[in-house]
This record gives sequence, C-alpha cells and structure tokens, in this order.
Amino acid sequence: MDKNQSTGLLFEISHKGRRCHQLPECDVPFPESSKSMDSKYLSKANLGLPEIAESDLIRHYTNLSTRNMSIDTNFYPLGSCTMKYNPKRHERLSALSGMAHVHPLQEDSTCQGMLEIMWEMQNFLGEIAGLDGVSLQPAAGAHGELTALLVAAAYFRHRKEKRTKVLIPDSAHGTNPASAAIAGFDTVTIKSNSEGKVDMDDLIPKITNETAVFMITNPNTLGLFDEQIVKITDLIHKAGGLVYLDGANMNAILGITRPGDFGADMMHYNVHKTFTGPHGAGGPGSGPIAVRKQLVPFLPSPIVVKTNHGYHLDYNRPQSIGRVRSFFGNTGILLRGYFYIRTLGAEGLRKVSEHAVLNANYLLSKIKDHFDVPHSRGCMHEFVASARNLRKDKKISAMDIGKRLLDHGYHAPTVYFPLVVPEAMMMEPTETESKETLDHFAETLIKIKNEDAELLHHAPHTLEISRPDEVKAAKEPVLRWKAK
Amino acid sequence: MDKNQSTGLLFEISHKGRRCHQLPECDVPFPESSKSMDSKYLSKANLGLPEIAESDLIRHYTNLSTRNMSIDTNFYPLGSCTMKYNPKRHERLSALSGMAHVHPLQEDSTCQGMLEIMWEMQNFLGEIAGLDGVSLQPAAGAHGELTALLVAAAYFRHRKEKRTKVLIPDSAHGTNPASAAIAGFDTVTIKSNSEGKVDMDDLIPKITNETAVFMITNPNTLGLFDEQIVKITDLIHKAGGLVYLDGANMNAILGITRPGDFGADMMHYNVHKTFTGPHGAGGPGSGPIAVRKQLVPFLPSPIVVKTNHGYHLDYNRPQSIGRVRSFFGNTGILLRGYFYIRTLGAEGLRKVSEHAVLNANYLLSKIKDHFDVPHSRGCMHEFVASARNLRKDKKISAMDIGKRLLDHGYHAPTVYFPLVVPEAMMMEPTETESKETLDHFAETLIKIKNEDAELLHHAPHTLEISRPDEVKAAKEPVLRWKAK
Amino acid sequence: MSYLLNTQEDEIQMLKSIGIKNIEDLFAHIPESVRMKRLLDIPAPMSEMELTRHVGRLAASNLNADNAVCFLGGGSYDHFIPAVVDTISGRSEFYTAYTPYQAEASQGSLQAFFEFQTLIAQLSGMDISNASLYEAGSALGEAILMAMSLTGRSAKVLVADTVHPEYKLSFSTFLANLEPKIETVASKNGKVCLKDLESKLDEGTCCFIIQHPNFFGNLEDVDEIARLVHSKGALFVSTYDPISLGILKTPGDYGCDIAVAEGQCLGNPMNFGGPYLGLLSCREEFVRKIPGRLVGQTVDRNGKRCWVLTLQTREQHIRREKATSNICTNQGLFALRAAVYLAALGPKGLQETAELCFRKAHFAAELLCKIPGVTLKFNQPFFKEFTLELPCPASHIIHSLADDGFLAGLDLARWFDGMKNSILIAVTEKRTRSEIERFAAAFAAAVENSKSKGKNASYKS
Amino acid sequence: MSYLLNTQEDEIQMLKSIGIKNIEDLFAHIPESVRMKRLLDIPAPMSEMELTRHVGRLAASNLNADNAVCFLGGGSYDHFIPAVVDTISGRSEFYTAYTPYQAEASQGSLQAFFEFQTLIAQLSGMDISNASLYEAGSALGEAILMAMSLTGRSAKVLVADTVHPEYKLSFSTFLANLEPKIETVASKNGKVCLKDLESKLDEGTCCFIIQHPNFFGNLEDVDEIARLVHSKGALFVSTYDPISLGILKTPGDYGCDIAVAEGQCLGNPMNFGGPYLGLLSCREEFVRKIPGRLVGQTVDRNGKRCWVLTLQTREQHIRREKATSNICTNQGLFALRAAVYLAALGPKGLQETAELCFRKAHFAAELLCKIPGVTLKFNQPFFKEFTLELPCPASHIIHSLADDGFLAGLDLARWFDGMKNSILIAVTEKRTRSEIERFAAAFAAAVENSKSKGKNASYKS
Ligand SMILES: Cc1ncc(COP(=O)(O)O)c(C=O)c1O
Ligand SMILES: Cc1ncc(COP(=O)(O)O)c(C=O)c1O
Repeated sequence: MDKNQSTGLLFEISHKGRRCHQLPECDVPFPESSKSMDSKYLSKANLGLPEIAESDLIRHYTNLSTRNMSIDTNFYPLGSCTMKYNPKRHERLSALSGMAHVHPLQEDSTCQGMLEIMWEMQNFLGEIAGLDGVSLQPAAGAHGELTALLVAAAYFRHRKEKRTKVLIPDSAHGTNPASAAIAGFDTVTIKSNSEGKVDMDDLIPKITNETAVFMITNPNTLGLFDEQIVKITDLIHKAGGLVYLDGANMNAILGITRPGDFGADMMHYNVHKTFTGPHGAGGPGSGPIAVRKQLVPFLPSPIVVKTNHGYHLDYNRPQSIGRVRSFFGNTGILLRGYFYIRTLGAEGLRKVSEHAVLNANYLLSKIKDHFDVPHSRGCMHEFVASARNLRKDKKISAMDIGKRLLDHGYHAPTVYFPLVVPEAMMMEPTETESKETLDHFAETLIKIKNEDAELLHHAPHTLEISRPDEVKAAKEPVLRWKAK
Repeated sequence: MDKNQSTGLLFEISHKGRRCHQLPECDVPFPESSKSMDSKYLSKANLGLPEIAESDLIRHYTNLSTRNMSIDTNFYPLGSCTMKYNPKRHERLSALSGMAHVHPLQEDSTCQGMLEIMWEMQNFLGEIAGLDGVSLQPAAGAHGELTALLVAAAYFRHRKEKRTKVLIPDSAHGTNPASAAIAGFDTVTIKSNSEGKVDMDDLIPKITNETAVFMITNPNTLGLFDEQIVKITDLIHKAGGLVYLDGANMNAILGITRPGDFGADMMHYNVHKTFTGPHGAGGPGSGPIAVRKQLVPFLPSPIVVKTNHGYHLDYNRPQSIGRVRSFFGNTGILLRGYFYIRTLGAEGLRKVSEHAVLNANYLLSKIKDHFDVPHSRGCMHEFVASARNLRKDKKISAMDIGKRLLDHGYHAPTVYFPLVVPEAMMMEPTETESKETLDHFAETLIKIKNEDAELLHHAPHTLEISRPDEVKAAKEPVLRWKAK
Repeated sequence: MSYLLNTQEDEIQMLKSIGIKNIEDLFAHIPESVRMKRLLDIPAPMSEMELTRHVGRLAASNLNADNAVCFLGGGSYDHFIPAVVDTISGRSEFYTAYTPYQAEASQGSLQAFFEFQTLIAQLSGMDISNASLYEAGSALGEAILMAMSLTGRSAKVLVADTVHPEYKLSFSTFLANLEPKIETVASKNGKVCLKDLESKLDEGTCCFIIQHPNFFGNLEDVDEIARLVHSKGALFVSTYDPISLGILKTPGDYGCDIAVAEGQCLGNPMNFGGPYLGLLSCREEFVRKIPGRLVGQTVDRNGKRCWVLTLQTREQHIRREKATSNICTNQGLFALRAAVYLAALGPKGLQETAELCFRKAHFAAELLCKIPGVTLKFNQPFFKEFTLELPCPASHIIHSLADDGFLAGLDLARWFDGMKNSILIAVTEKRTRSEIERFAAAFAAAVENSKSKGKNASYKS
Repeated sequence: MSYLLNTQEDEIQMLKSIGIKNIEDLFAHIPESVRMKRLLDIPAPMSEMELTRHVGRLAASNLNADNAVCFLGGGSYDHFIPAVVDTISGRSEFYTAYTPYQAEASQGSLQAFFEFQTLIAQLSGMDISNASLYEAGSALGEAILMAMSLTGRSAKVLVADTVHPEYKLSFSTFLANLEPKIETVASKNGKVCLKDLESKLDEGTCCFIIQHPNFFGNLEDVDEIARLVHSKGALFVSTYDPISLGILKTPGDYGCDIAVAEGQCLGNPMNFGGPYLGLLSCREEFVRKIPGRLVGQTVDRNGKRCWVLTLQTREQHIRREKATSNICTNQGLFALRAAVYLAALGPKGLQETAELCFRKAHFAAELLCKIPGVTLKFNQPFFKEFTLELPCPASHIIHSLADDGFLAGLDLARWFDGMKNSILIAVTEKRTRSEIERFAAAFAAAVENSKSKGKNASYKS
C-alpha cells in the first residue's frame, strides 16, 4: 500500500555510513604476493554507490514494484508479446541448486542432468518446428534472427553463391530488417495486399538470383495466417533462396501446422513468449533457432549430442559459424520452456494454440461491431483494430484508448504496430485468460469509445503519473542521476 | 497495480470445471482391501470448494496483498507489537529442506542439526532472561503466559500451598488476566499510580499468603521501566509468591538488564516481536518461557538436552506439567529468532535495545510539544500519547488521527490501549527505522493535528475502503460467504 | 552485523534533540543494581555468508522429506505443497503485516481470512469457523472450554483413547486447574468401544472427543457415537483429517457439534512440529462462545463491502479474564496458506488427493503384510494411515530403515507400553509405487535382520 | 495438464459468439496440405508433483556450487548472492511485466532501470550506461559497431589475445559479414604486448579491445594502452570485472571510451551460462550511437518527475535496418538484480568483497604453488583469478578433483593448444580458508597421482 514513501532514487535515500550486505572478516593471512600490487592499478575515488540499510532497500523496491502492471495483477493483451501466465512451479524448479548454480564450463560428466534437459529441448523444438537441427544459443528472438541469417550467409558462402538481398514484408517487426542489416544483407521491402498479407504482385518480381532469404512472420503481425505461404516458399526455393520464419507468433500454431511443413527453412522461437518465460520487464528471453538439414552444419557451436557415454557438448563442427554469445545460452529461460512443454505434452500444446486462437476470435467477435478491424478474416491468436475513424470523427487516437484502459486496470494493447495499419491497436489475449475477463475487457473498450474525448486525451487519471513528456525526454536526455 | 480486478471472493470468481492443482494418475493397482470401505463412511455432497485456475488464483491473491500495509511497504509504529524489519535471509534459510521438511517425530539421531539449534536457542533465551530453564513449546506470548502460570500452579501444588490469586496491574495486556483465568486463578487488579507505574499503596495490601503470582510487564505498556521492580519482587518473594514478567517489551532491555536479575521468576518471549519473526498478519508467533531453577522441573516436556551421544529430546521429566501443544513448538519462528541472535551477537543485541529506545525517545522529543504525553519521563522503546485534549478542544479522537495517518502511508499507532490512558496512541518505532523516517512521521503527525476535524472524522480518504461499519459487523455477524 | 539505520552522526543529533549526552542516559532510571555489567554470553555475530554456510551445514545433517522417503505421520504429514502456496504466502504484504487491527489498511488479509473461514466451514460441513488457533492439541482445549460454557456442564470430559496422545496430553494440561475431570473411553480393536462410551456418558458430561480417522488410522463409528453423545445432551467434538474429507463424509454430515483439526496437511511444511494450524468450526448458534479471531463482513461509509475483525467482545483485549480464550496472535499466515491450498486443489483436487492417499496406503499395507510375521494390528477400515504388528521391536526397523533413507513410521512404544512391536505408517499422495516397493523390500530385510539378531542377542532399543 | 481457463461449456458459448461450429473451423484457412495430421512427438504430460520429482532427480545429478566447492571461473563466478536480491527480483510485478512501453503503468521498472543506468555509470566511471545487453560476448559486438560508426573507420578491429576466447568467437561471428577484419594483438608473459599493439594500430583501426583483469587473470598496462590507442585516434574498448572495481581503478579512470562487462557476478546465479547481463557504458557524446534500451527522466503533465524509454529513434522498431542494433528484449530482470546487488553492497561492501577475493586468491595461489611442479604460469599482478602451470594435464586434475567435490578450474587446453598443462583458477569471497586448504591438499594428491600414472601409462585425456 504504497504512499510515495521510499521511492526517491536510491541515490537520494542514500545515507552516509549505512550498510546492508556485510561481509565476514578475512580468514586468510595477508599474503606476501598481494603486497606486490602496484598502486597504479588501484582505484582512486569512491565509486559513489548508494549507502542503504536492508530495511530501506526492501521498502524502496517493494514499493517500486507496485507501480508496475504485470500478468500477475492485470490482464495484459499486449499484441505480439504473448503475455500468458507464468507458472509458479517454473520459478521454484529453476531455482534448485542443481539448476541455478551449475557452472557453464563444468565437465560434461558433471552436469548430465542439465545436458539431458537441453538435449530434449533441442528435440522438442525441432519437432514443433518440423525442422532438423536446433541451436539453443541465441539470447532472444532478435538474436535468433541474426544467428539464422548468419547461418544462411555461411551456407551461401559455402555454396559460393553471392546472394545479398533479404526480402521483408512491410508488416514485419523492426528486428527483422535490423538483423538483416547486421548480418550484412541488403533489405528489400515487400508490400502487403489489401488483405494484410504478402502482395504477390510486389513479391514475385523482387525474387531474383540475388535473393538470399525471405523473412516472413506467419501468422503475421496482423494475426493472420498467410495461406499463400506454400506458394511463396516454393517460389523462393525455386529461386534458390531460403525462407525464414519469425516465430514470435508460434503460440497460434503449436501442433496445428509446422513451419518446416509449410516451407520455412529457418526460424526462431521466443521461448519467453510461446513457452512462457517471464518477461522480466524487458527480458531475459531466449531465442533458439531451428533449421533444415542442409543448414545444420552451420549452426553455432556447441550443440548437445547423446552418445552411449551419455550427453556431451559437441564443439567439433568445422562448418559452424562459431558462437553468437559466450557460454551455452539463456539456460534459465530454456528450463522454463522445458518445464512447460513437459507439463503440457502434445495434446496440451495443441490446446494452447486452439485456445489462444479461440480467445482472440471471441474477443474480436465482441468488439468488431464497435471498432474497425481492417483485417479480421482468418484472425488467429491476435488481431489489429484501428482507431482511424475514431481519430477522424472524435479525435480519439489509439494511444488515448490505450492510456484510458490503464485507468480500468488493463494494460494497453500494442499501439502503432504494425505500421501498415493506421492507429493500430494490436490485441493478443492469450489462452490463459477467461471468458469473463474477455467479456469485461470488451465492455470496457466499448465504454471507453463512447467517453468524452477530452477525458481520453488526458488519460490515465488514476495511475502513479499522468502522461509523460516524451519529447522533453528525447530532446534533453537525462539518462542518469547526478550528484548536485 | 490493482484495479479491483480478481478481488471478488474466491467463491464468486469460481467457475465450474476450472482446475489449478492437478494430480497424477494413480500408479498402484486398485487394492482388494480398499474395496472394503463401507459407503457409510463416504462423503455425500460436493464440498463446495471454489474452482479456480492457477492464473486467476495468483491474480486474486497478488491483488489482495496490495490492499495491506506491511513493514516492507510502510512505517508501522504499532505500539507493543515491535514491528521491526524481518530479514530476508531468515526466509531463505528457514525454507531449506533440512529445516522446513523435518518431521517432528523423527528419531533424535536423524535430526541432530535441528536439535543443536533448539538447544542453543534454549541457552540463548535463558541467558538473555537471566533465568535457569527454558521451554520452547508455547506457540505465542499468550500461550507462554498460560504455560508459565500452569507451571506456577504445579509448583505450588507440589509444595502443597493453596495460592489462588494472580495480581495484575490495570495497565496489563488483556492476555494476562485471560491466561490467569484459564490457568484456574482468580485475578486481582493493581492500580497504576500517577506516573503510570505500579501503585505501591494499592499493591502492598493485596499481597497475601494467597498470592500465587504477580504478573508485570516491564518496561510496562506505557513504555516505562518501573524502577520499583526490585522492591516489588522482594515483596512478592517475601510473601511466598512468584513474579511473572510479560516479555512483550524485551526489545527495550536486551543485554541492558535481565528479568532474572530484577527478580522475575518466570517470563515469556514474543520471538515474533523481539527476535523478528514475521507477523504474518496475525501469526504464527512463538512464545517460549524461561523460569528460575525451582520451577524448571515443572516445565513442559520435552526439553532438548546435550549428552555425549549428541542432542536429544528429554521426555523423562516426572514433575513436568506435560504438554501445552502437540509436537515440539513453533520451530519455524524459533529458527528465525536463532538466525537473528546468531547474526547480531551480544553487542548487536544490546545495540538493538539502545536504538529501539533511542528512536522512541527521539520521536517523543519531536512531538512532545505538540501532543500530550501523560507519562513521558523515562520513556523506553515506546510511549503513549493521548488525544484527550484534542478530543475536548476539537473533537479529534485518537482513532481519527490513526485513520488519517493511513492516508499518509503510515500505519496507525496502537489506539485505546493501554486502558489507563484516555485516547491512547501508543507508538513504537523500533530500531529498524531511520531518523529521516521518524522526522517525516513527526511532521505528519503535527500536520494532522492541525487539520480540519471533519476531514479527520472521515479519514481515511485514499485507501481501498473508508471506515467500516463495525457495529453492523457485530450486530448481524456475517462470518462466511454463503451460496445464494 | 546489525540492522540498525542510524549512524553515529545521526545518534549525536538525536541525543541532542532528546537533550541527553549519551545513549546510556536513556537507561539511567533502571536501577544500577540490576543493570548488566557485562555483555551477554552469546556467540560472535555472523555475516549473511557465514550464517548461510552454518545453517546450510546443520540443515544438511537432518534427514527430511526431501532427502529421505517419508512414511512417518502421526499428525504431521508429507503432503505435496504446490508452488503457488509458497508464492502467495511469500508476498511481503501478507507476511510482514500485523494482525489486521486497522481494517482500512488490511483488506487484503481480512478478505483472505474471511475466505479461509468460509473454506473451513465448507470443508468440515459446519456453519462457521474462526480465523485459526495454534494447532490441534491446544485447539481441543479451547473446544472443551467452549463445550463447558455451552452445556453448562463442567464435571466430566470424555475422550476416546484412540485420540492422538499428544493432543490428550495438551488439553489435559490445559484443563489441569479447572473443574472437569478427563475420563478416557476405552477402545476395542482399534476404535471406540461403544459400550464403554455409553457407560461413561452421563448428565455431567460436557463433551466426548474423538479423532476420525483416529490416531491408529482406523475409522470410528461416527454415526453411532453421535447418537449416543447427543442422547445424553453432551456435545460431540471430532478431530478430523482435512485431506480425508476428499472422500469421507464431513463432521457436519455425522452430527459433530465442534469440529477441530490440524491444518498442517493443508499446504504447510512439517517444520519439525510448527508452526501448524488449529482449525475450529462449529454450529452457528455457538458463535458468541467461539475462541479466537473472527473476521466479519460489513460495509464502509460508502456502502462498499468490506471486512473487519468482529465480535471482539469475546476476546481478551476487551473481556480480559472473562474472555472465551486468551489467544491473541494466532496462525494468520498458515491460515492463508491453507486457504490457498484448498483453493488450488478445489473439489476435484482434494478428492483426487484423498483417493491417491487411500489407494497407496492400502497398496503399501498389502505389500508390507506379505512380509512374514507382519500383520495389520487392527482389521478396521482405514484412510491413509495404518498400524502394523511386527515380529520385532518397531524401533529396530525404524533405525535400520533410516540408514536406507526412509522415515519408516512411528514407534508406538513411545506412548503405549505393550506396543513395542507396533508401528504406525502413513502414506500420502506423494509416494510413488516404486518408493513403496523399495520401502517394502527394505522393510522385509530389516525384519529378517532384526529377527535373526533377536535370536542370539536380545538388546534393548 | 493445462493452464487453460475456458471449459467446454465456455467453448460452446464462445464458438457461438464467433459464429462457428467447432474449434477446427478457426484453422480452416490454413491449407489442408500443411496441417498436422498427428500429435506432436512430445512425452506425455506431467502433473506438478511428477515434474517436481523428475526435475529434482535431474538437478541432483548435477555438480554445482552448492554441493561442490567452486574454483571454476573464466567469465562466470560463484559470488555470494544476498537473499534480498532474490526477494526483490521475485516480486511478481517486476518479473511478470513486459518491456515498459506504457510508462504510466511501468514506473516501477523504469525507475529501477534508471537507477541501474546510474549505478553502472558510477561503477565503471563512465558518463552513461544503457539498460542492458544480452551478455559480454555479444555486447562487445555491439561496442564494435558503435566504434565503427563513431570513428567512421571500418577497416580493422584490434583485439588482445588475452580477451576471453568465447567473447572473441562471439563478436567475430557477429562481424563475419561486415567490413572490418579482426586482428589479434599478441601477448607477452600473459598480457598485451605493447610493441605488437603499436605496430598494428593504424588510421584504419576503429578500436582496440582488451579485458582487464584479462582472461588469464592478469592485469593489463591500461594507461599505456590507452595512450597508444588514442594516439592513433582509435577507440579504447575495455572489458572489466565489475567486482574488481572494489579495489581497481575504473575504465573511466584509465581513459576507456566504451566499457563492457559481464554482469553475472552482480547477484546473478551461474545458470549454466545464462541468462547473464551485458553491461555497456560510454562517454556522454556517444549517446545517439548507443545500442539497446535507454531510460530517461522527464516530467508528466503535472510536472511530476517520471521515467520513460527514450531516444527510441536509435532502435529497430523505429529505425528498422538503420537501427544502431537489432536488440529488442534485453535482460531487464537481471539488470534489476544487479542494481539491487550493488545497492545492497554499497561502496564498502563492494570494496570488502573485492579485497576478500584478492586476498583469498593470493592465499590459494601461494598454497598451490607449494605443490612440487606447480607454478604460476605468468608472474603478473592478478585479482581473483590466476593461471597455473602443472606437471601434468589439467584435465586429469579436474576430473579427479570433481570426484572429491571440487569444481577445480578451467582446462585451458579447451582453447589453447600448447596449454594442455595449464589451469585457470578463480577464488571468490565465498571460499573459506578451510576450503582452500582442503582444495590445495586434494590438488597435491591429484598431481602426485597423475604424475605417477603419467610415468607408466601415458593415456590421452
Ligand atoms: C514479431 C516479432 N519478431 C521479433 C521479435 C523480437 O523478439 P525478442 O524481443 O525476443 O528479441 C518480437 C518481439 O518483440 C516480435 O513481436
Ligand atoms: C504486552 C503484551 N503481552 C502479551 C501479548 C500477547 O502475545 P501474543 O500475541 O504473542 O500471544 C502481547 C501481544 O499482543 C502484548 O503486547
């Protein structure tokens, strides 16, 4: 029950001489050698870290925490983010000493349990993707995109093919073009058609012998499954290119259809979305990738293999692109994904997607007569409503509606993405919400739509703060506290 | 960031067919014998437990939790309750399997670590009390009072003395007379004098050969150390009676003075106060007792003893009153007390009391010119202010001030206790609050005093609810939800 | 090490404001003669790192339900605790709050306790429940006080000798200096002897206390007992196993007046005996005699539904020596845990849990009874716990199975002479078939071993 | 098992509202040809009880820093994690929130990240920090991209061969298809050879990357390096050990331009390699080139101070292929943990921790070097980690010490041929004297043993 107490900055509540964590006396003699440390190495000034007692530290952060919305406190229909419930058993089990305190460079023989899990996880992700090889190394989805594109580049280099272009639909997430650029490719944008899917007339002429990869999100960021996908992947393959699937929306198709089966050659998972790693207010995530047979040799090293001497990490992969990070991967999040998959099994995974799509379509059915949803046909796990008419008629923007929702205890949908829909409000309820919650949310949305525009422009009215001045933040950036 | 979501009653958000905890298939064959269960034993109707999914269950309780004030979020100067900070390491360590999952009826040889801790704890509490024997069995302070009085009764029975009366100052906590009654004694109330201490003129004539026990709280509930204590204990002892110390206020005198040294023969500790067991919104607590040599044989069984075969539980205590509860005691809270004592050591414990008293006196110094504090001389770890004048002059009651403090993010002091002070506001800051917090609190108190009476009568204004109708609650008690 | 915040500089300013020179002056009014002249004799302080190492070492030395396989029960059970229970009881706002005296700042806990009261009433089939007592033993003491003042009878309290011995010891001590004498009703083949009950019931009897399933695991003839007890105008107090109500009928179903239980099994760890959770529920009309905290529903100034501590005129802080009980701090956090546990299981979960206990216990009993010389001591229906008669002292078996990593069960010789060879075994839903089979095998070996030993040497346990 | 809420009845109503008959219809537009006709090949579901047992068994089979004594480092360290760190990062509102896009509903995390940025800037002695990157290896990749666009040089990147081999592998992959070629600067006696550096630095060099203390544990001549690098207009990128800054001077002190670090040691468990925490801080003037999230301070409509994600025009969701980085989800929760850790330690705590590491490492080194044939491979000043030359393959020692319950150290043969007999050993503040002494004794025995073995059989490790 926070009342603005202890939420000054750590540095403002710091008080000279206070201590929280205290250390034992040193129990070893002062070693000869240590005297030899030259003063030129030693620190000069005090680091200016805050000095805070344990009770104040706890009060500070406990009160801060209550200034957040979160899955555990609020419905969070943030499109493209798959904010599903994070099971508590995952937190308990991933904290076991034999999980949390295993060193990444231990001998394989001393961490067989961990390797068994990671080996199984590779297989699960391969099976769900319908692809042949998996790397668990990437730390998040964007990292997975980059890794896969580096694999593709190595593959073409190996084949001595000079392919420089990556084709990306205009509805794609920003990480796709950004990853392509870092991987050294030129990006070519593909238009969306009136249905919000790939515009074949725009795509076909852009497929050339320079085409390296076509990156597609399917279901796409409008929540639509592009049924042209088989045709598209054929075209790309015929032209000698590879197809990349952005797997951020896998929550819609688990056990229903597999990227490998509809022609994708590479994909990433967002384990922190589809397989419910807690988002941590911005990570950590985990972005493993799955690829088709011909690309397997190029995957990062190591990969877990099973031999008759047990599991081990195979580094002996001469064609591998190498590493994309230090150590094994974001194991802690992979563990949660593993717990989730083992908990649900095949049926359970399929039901996840069935109900994710059911919930989205149900919510859509509740609001579609009240909000303009440009591309509602074939909605999967999410859909994108548009406030463009509201904007015209009542000067109410997508942002206004999002902010007003906060007053009602709902997190806002993803707004202004994808870019192809003006005043976009992207809603993804996920399968872990009830019909009742969706009913109340829909009612609220409709109520808000009919509220006074002024009220909405100034929303939220009941939160910790009102709307922040973002322009000021960017114009005169203040990125740290400074002692006066 | 709670918005009244998921906080209907569990029974109201229940939805037929939902599940949270699910169990495995039974892995044993259906046993012959089990068929033999007669249907007369079997349940008839459904129990009407709620049906809730894990995500809703977590949201329900997480949102509920934010409707509480607590140490971790607010300053909590609740007099007589010693609301000090509860160190997080205690929660971590008491949750270890080797602590939390030890069965109370294991063979001693299989729980030597646990017994070692409990044995040390007995010694620590004996040393801090200045007394000879300790029982860790009582579950809370009141339970400790009762246990000690039962010990006293057994002691007098053993000595064939018929002593029926327990003398209790009018400033005592309600549990003292209540415990005396259950222990089979008649209670005699002793007046307080103008200084808020024991009125010797009232006490002396009431000391007779029927006097069994004199129960005193020292420092008393006014936060005053009664310096007549030595004289009093002498008088009681001369009359053949025993002196009981209510140890709820031990936080004021750790390592400063010892009950045994000032004449107490028996006492209880509130481990959940003095030694920082979390209060859990009403327990669990732990109320071990310490007694003088002649009473040790009568302590409950078992007691931990150390032999050269290690530690064991001694049940062979023929004069013991027996048990006051099943199993060993509130071990989980005793563990936290042990962790605390081992963390602080002798110096640390003494400093606890020094700073508890320092903080109380400092707060007193800040407000005494603004509030009427009838008995401020010799204030220890807490003091009792009175709103009687405010009441007269401005119709502002202690309750009004307490409620208004809530609006400022401070928990209210203990109000209307002790009964000897009209419009009492009992404030105990504890040693784990900073000077800054006390300064802000004092300013707020003074500000409130000068606020408009109407505003105060209707306070709080910013919490989950406004003042509840307590009369209605008691007149037409609704103690459970009922299906319509 | 310390948790203090105020530094020496702070101290100086604070002393100035108080108007004294140094901290000692704060204690000046404590008679010199009784002030400590030395430091307490307490070991040196430990940093968190040292404490963590120290406690870790001690913890590792204890056999427990994680590093051993637990078949030990007798009132404390190794049931599974879903993670959600720990998560919720780990919320700071719940576990670092005090008793909810200020309703406006405590609606979270108050609502949770109101839900708890409802859950326990529903579970036990009674009208109302309080907000918790310490544990079952002392709760029975409170139930007796209640029964005395409800019936106006204080001559006699009857208790079945199939009730947990530690419960009996607890309430006997509790009543030591009050009027009623406590008489034990004999048992026959492991359950209440109805004849003996009938003969001992009289107009002075305020209540009869049973445990069902009883201490030996057996089911009692609850309907007949209820009839007999009520026929003499006494109250029927029953101690139940909350988990058993997943399949067994409730105290309310069989006419119990005051239902008491140990709530440890509802999501609370065994904690070497505590904190546990005393459950007490009863008929509506007893409401003003009920001990302990009660949370009631009401409305606030604006008519909004809310919750408060109520009927406090029963309690010690108002009624003092006339209070229904002396209890103050109760078991709030563990009541919360029990509520979360029950809500997490729901009706199906509780039923499945009870069925698993039942089936696995019976499977284990059958396996163990295949061991030569091992038999069920009573041929009575039981739920999750049963008593075996062994061809050797139970203590031998328990010791040797401990070395095999089993908490084998309870040596009944602890309380009952003449039961040297009897062991009480509990089987919860957590036990797997393979654990039970390994247990039976190890058990057989231990019996073999002990018998042969028995032949030559006949050493004392 | 499932986490679904909607029952079959709900389903029916929902389908009606949608206007379809059954769930399959929802997927009608997915081409029949690519729809799955079978269930996924995934093991059967597990209840929480089964999963807990299964994972418990697997966890128990792993040697770890709790059941073994850890002297293994090489970028991941067994430092003590105060309980407060777990308590705070365990708050639901922190770990179940998404990236704080809606500032009004995210002030908790935004303020915490602003504090994190300040703490890292203070710690590293740089002007500004971002809100975290994945981990050190990829963070160095980001630093190089930054350096390229800041210097406008893209011909050459220089890296010391004393930098962690996995970091080098990581950013090399990262840059594989971009312009700059990566050249390694040789080392001499375990630290950067200044001559070689000087000879390789030129006008095309965008930056030089070192690690200090370096991978082998040795301290680099940071001042001289800074001078050389800047003299050629290149940027100086240094990878530091955050704990070491309790006693060593900061990157800011020695003229580093972009400071990168692995933040695992700041209150984060070793987690078999992740999640970890990439730290990147730099000079103020680089602000618009910095990769990743940035939290900035501003005011709300009422002039109240608050925090928002800012300078997003650098980022992928606005800039797409022109973004400074492709990073989106970063390491929020671990940044929070690091902030809590640093706040919990404070200046004295960090200094004491660093001193304990330093003294215990040197104590261990002295003890180990008493073993015949064991010597420090480099005679350089070091902090908490050092390299030993052994009279036998490191792998032998590591294997046999694992059986004694030690994670003995890192076999350098993993990356460096010719270092078959070299082991890298890390000593943190957690190691006690007795652990170090037991370690040295076991180490001596293992060396003895291996040498003798070595004589007769010369088997491969
Ligand atoms: C469609 C899409 N692609 C890629 C990403 C990037 O994934 P991550 O944030 O895990 O790097 C996201 C998530 O933000 C996304 O929604
Ligand atoms: C002075 C005093 N005595 C006794 C008690 C009773 O202790 P407990 O609540 O632990 O039973 C209390 C606490 O409320 C108290 O303040």
